[in-house]
Amino acid sequence: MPITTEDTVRWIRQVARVLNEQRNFLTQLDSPIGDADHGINLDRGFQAVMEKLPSVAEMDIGSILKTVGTTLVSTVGGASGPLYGTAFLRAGMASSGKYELYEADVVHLLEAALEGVKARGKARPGEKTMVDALAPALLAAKEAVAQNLDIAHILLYTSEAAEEGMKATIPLLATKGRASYLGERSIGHQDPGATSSWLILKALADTYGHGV
Amino acid sequence: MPITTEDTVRWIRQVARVLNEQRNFLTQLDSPIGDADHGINLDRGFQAVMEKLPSVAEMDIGSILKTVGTTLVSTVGGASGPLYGTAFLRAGMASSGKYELYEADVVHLLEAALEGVKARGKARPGEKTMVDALAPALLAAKEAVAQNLDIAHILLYTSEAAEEGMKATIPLLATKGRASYLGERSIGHQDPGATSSWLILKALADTYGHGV
Amino acid sequence: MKKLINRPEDVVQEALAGMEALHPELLRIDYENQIIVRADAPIKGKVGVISGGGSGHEPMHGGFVGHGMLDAACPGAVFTSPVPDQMLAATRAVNGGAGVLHIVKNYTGDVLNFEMAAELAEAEGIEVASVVTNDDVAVQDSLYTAGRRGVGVTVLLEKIVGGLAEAGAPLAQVAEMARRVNGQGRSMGMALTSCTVPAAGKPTFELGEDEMEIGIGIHGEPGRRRVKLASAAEISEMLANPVIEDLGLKAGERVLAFVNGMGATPLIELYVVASELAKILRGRDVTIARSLIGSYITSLEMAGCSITLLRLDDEMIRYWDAPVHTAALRWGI
Amino acid sequence: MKKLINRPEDVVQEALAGMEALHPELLRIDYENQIIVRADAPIKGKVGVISGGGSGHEPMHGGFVGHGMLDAACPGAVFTSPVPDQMLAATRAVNGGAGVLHIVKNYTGDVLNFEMAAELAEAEGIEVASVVTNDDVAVQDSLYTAGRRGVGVTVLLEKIVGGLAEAGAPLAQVAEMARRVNGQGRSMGMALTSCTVPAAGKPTFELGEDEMEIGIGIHGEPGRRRVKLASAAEISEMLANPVIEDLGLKAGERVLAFVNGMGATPLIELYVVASELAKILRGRDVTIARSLIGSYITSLEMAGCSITLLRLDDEMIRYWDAPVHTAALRWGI
Ligand SMILES: Nc1ncnc2c1ncn2[C@@H]1O[C@H](COP(=O)(O)OP(=O)(O)O)[C@@H](O)[C@H]1O
Ligand SMILES: Nc1ncnc2c1ncn2[C@@H]1O[C@H](COP(=O)(O)OP(=O)(O)O)[C@@H](O)[C@H]1O
Ligand SMILES: [Mg+2]
Ligand SMILES: [Mg+2]
Ligand SMILES: [Mg+2]
Ligand SMILES: [Mg+2]
Repeated sequence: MPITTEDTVRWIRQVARVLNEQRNFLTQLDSPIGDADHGINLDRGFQAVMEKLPSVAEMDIGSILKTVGTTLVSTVGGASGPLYGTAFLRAGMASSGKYELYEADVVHLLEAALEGVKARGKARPGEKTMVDALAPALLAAKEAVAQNLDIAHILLYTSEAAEEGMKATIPLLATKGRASYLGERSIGHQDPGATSSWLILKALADTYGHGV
Repeated sequence: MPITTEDTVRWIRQVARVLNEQRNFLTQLDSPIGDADHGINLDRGFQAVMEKLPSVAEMDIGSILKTVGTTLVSTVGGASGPLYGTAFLRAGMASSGKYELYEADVVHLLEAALEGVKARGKARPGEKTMVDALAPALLAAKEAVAQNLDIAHILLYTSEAAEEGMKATIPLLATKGRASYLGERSIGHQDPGATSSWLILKALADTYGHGV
Repeated sequence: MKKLINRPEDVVQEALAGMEALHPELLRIDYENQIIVRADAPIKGKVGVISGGGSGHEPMHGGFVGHGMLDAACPGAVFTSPVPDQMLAATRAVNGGAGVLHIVKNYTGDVLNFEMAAELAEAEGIEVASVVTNDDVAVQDSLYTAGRRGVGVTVLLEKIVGGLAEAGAPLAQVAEMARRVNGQGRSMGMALTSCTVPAAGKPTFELGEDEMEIGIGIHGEPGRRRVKLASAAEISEMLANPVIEDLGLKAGERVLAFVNGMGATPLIELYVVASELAKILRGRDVTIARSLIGSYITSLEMAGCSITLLRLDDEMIRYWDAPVHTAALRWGI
Repeated sequence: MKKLINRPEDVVQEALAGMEALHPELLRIDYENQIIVRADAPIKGKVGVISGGGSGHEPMHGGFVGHGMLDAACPGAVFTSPVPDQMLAATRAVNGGAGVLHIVKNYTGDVLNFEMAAELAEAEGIEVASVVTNDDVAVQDSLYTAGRRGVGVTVLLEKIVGGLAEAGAPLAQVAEMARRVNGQGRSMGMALTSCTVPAAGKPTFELGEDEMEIGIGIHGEPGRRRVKLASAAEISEMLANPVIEDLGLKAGERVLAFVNGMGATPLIELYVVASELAKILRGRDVTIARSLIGSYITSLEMAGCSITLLRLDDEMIRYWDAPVHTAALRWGI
C-alpha cells in the first residue's frame, strides 16, 4: 500500500519528536567538528514545522513537504536550514498534487531531495556531509525498487543505508562546512548532518503504515 | 651599646630580605580582606630601597631612614606606601644627625613613626590596621625603657608586643582601608599591614648587635 | 554556565531590546523579523548596506548600524547564521532605490542563507550585490575546505564601505570597494579559553590550564592546532607572521592594525599584544597608519585575541576616517 | 593563570607601549614617570585634568586621555594606586597656568598618594584642586568604613568635567562641576567570577559555579554578600534598586544610564542587562536621556557588570555631548 498523507504527517511528527529527543546528541556531535548548534537548529525548525503542520495536514503530500521546506528555510538558519529546506522543497515539488506515493515516487522524492542538497551545498559524496547519508540512501531505494520490494522494505533499506553512510563519515576528512576548517582533526568524528539525515529517513521507515 | 648606622643598615637589609620571603604570605593575607597586593607592594618598595641603600650607608641614621621613607613613598603606592613612607620619614627626622641611638631615642623614633602613620591614615587603634601593631609596640618600648632595660630587650619586647597586636587584629572588624568594605566579613582575618609592621620591628630586634 | 542572561532562548531578542532602549536615535528593531535597522532607513538614492550572521559576535553586526556604516543587521541565533527571511526583510527595509549590498562572512550557513535571500530580493526587483569576506589565514589549503572564514576584515570593510555608500557611490562601486578591502586584509585569531553557547549550556571545547588554541574561528570551532600556552610576544608572532606573509606586506607599506579581543580578554592584555605587534611591524618597516583595538568581533565569552592587518590605500583611509555614528564605532559626529 | 602577557612585572609598561604605538596622535608616554600625557599638553590657560589609580581597570584612565577629557593619567601597578611622584609629574606636565584638577577615586591608597602629590605640587606653586569620587552604594554605613568607593561615576565625571575644562572654565568651576556630578551619581556592581592579579598568579577569591558576588569593588575585593546565581532580571534589580533609592530618583527625572562590563563579560550580556534596566526605569517613569554601555571601568578579566545612574541637568548634558577624542571614548571629532 502507498504512502498516504496521513503517513506523511505522522512521519514529520515523528521527525520533530526524534530531533527533539536527539537535540543534545546532535549538538554534541557538532561540538568537536562544528559550532555546537546542529541539534538546537533542527529542533527549533521542526518545532516551527509542528505549528504549521495542522494547517496543511489535509492537503496533498507535495504541499505538506513544501510547507516543511519553507518553514525550515525560515527558522533553522545555519548550513542545515537552506539544505534541508531545499531538500523538502524539492521533495515537495516532486510530489505535488499527489495524495499517495508508490514505490517509484519514493525514489523520485529522494532523488529530488538529494539533488536539491547538492545544488545548494555543492557537496559531493565523501566530503563528510549529509550527502554521505542521503546518497547511499537513494541508491538503496533504487535497488530495492529494482528488486520489486514493497514500500516498507524500500524504506527500511533506505534508512539502513543512510545509517551506514552516516557511520562511514567517521573516518572521513571534511572538505565542506565548518568541519573542513579542522583539516586532519575532522577525522574520527561522525558528521552531525549525516546523523540527522539518517534520523529523518529512519523516522519515515518507522512510522510508515503504522496508524497514529 | 647603642644602635649604630651599621645596625640600621643591617636592619633595613633584613627587612628587605624578610618581606621578600613573606611576599606571598602577605599577599595571601591581603586576598580575603583586601586586593591581594600587600606583599607585592612592599617587596617592590624594599627592593628599590636596597638599590638606594649603598649611597647613604655611610650617612647618619636620620638620612638613612629618610631615604627609606622617600623611596617607599615613590615606589610602593597603595595605602601602605604613604603610610610606611611617612613612618620612616618621621623616624628619620626624629633621628636626623644621629650616628647612634640610645634607649630614649628608640622610643622617640617609634613615637614619631606611629604619629606619622596616624596623621596620614587617620586610624585609631582597634580599626584593624598597622596601627594595631605599632601602637602596642610603642607602649612596650616605653615600659621597657621605664624599667631601664637594655636596647636588646627593648627591641625584643617591642617586637613581641607588635606580634600580639597583629594577632589581636584577627577578631577585629575593620573600619579603615579596603578591609572595611567587607563589614562583618572582615572579622576572623589577620590584617596584612599589622603583619608587615611586626615583621619590620622583628627584623630590628633580630639584627641589632649581631655583626654583618 | 555563568552568564548575565534570563532564558537562553531569549538572549538574542532581549539583547535587541537593550539596543533599542539605549540607542533609539541610531536604530529601530523589527522584532518580528529580528533585524536591526538604521533609524532613518531607507535613505532615498543611497545604496543600502546590510550584513548579518549568528549572534554572539557583538558588537558585530548590530553595533555597526548607523550613519556611515550599516543600514541594517540580521542577527541569527547564537553562532547560527540568520535565515533568508531576515535578510529579505532587511533588504526591503534599507532599499532606497539604489540597490543593496549584502556583506556576507564566508561560512557555509551564512553564504547559503544570504544566497536564498538575494534570489528572493531580486525576484522582487531589488538590485542586490553580495560580497563574501574570507580573511582568516588560519584556514589553509582552502581548496580542501569551505574556504577561508570571514573574520576581522568584515568590521573594517563595513566601516569603509559604509562610508563610501554614505558618500553616495553607486552599488557597483560600493561592491568593488568591498572586494578590494577584502582582498587587502587578512586575520588570524587564538583562544585561551572556550566559550559556551547559552542554549548548549556547556563549553564547546575544553582547553587545559596550560594550553591554547591557535587559528580559532569565531564560533568556538576548534582552531588548526592546540599548543602550550606561550607569551604575548610569541603569540603575536604566531598570529601576525602568517597574516603578513599571506598579504605579502613589503617594507614601506601602510596598514590598518586591528587588535581584537574575543570577548573575555581585558583591554590591558590587548594593548600588550598591540605593543608586540607594533614591534613586529616596525621590524619589517611597515607603518601603522590607522588602528583599531578592542573587542569588536567576538566569540561570546571566549578569552583570546585576533590580529587583522589591512593594506591601506588613500581611498580606504578617506572612508575609514569618514564620520561614523553607530553604537560601537563613532567619530566625526 | 591564562593571560596575553609576557612577564607579569612588565604588563603595565608594555600596555603603555601598546597605547603609544596605536595612539600617537592622542597621547605620549612618559615611561620614567609611568604616566600617559595628552599629546598637546600643557594647554596654555586651560585647567589641567588628571586622574590615576591602579592598573587593571582599562580603559580607565589612560583610555580617557585626549581632547575633551583627561590631560594625563597615572597608572599604578595592577590594583595598586600610583605613587605621588607620578601624580606630581603628571600635574607638572599638564599645568597650563590655570591650575590642575585631581580626580581621585575614594580608596585609601589613592587618596593618600594623591594627597601627598597635591602637597608637593602646591609646594611648587601649582594650584591643585582635588575631587574624590565615592559613588558605590554597595558600601553601606560609610561611617564605619573608609567610605563609599569611587567606581562608575568616575568615567562619566571625567568626560563631563573634561568637556567643561576644554571649554575654558576656571579651576574652581571645574572642581565644582566634578563635585556636582559625583553627588548626582551612584553605582553598584556584581561579579560572576573572580580575577587574577598577574603578579599574584591565582584568583583573588573563589566563586562556586552557582554563586555570584553582589556589591563587588573593582579590585577583586569581595563584595557585601555572596548569593546564588540569579537571572539577568533579578541581578538588574539587585543593582539598580539600591542605586535608584540612594539617589532618590523620582518620576519624571532624566538620567544617564551606564551599563558597564567588568572585563570578561561580552556585550550581548550587557545589552540583556540594559533591557532589564530600561524596564526598571520605565516602571518608575525615569527617562534614559543619555547612555553608555561597554567595559569602561574593569577589574582585569572579572566577569560581571555594574550599573551607574547619573541624574542629569542641562549643563551636564551639554558637556557630556561635547566633542571628545580619546582612545576609548570618541564623538564629535
Ligand atoms: N556544503 C554542504 N553541503 C551539504 N551539507 C553540508 C554542507 N556544509 C555543511 N553541511 C552539513 O551541515 C551540517 C552542519 O549543520 P549546522 O550545524 O546546523 O549548520 P552550521 O554548520 O552553520 O552551524 C554538517 O554536519 C553537514 O552535514
Ligand atoms: N587608614 C589607614 N591607616 C593605617 N593603616 C591603614 C589604613 N588603611 C589601610 N591601612 C593598612 O594598609 C594595609 C593594606 O596595604 P596595601 O595592601 O599595600 O594597600 P592597598 O589596600 O591600597 O592595596 C592594611 O592591611 C592596613 O594595615
Ligand atoms: Mg553547527
Ligand atoms: Mg592591598
Ligand atoms: Mg551554526
Ligand atoms: Mg592595592
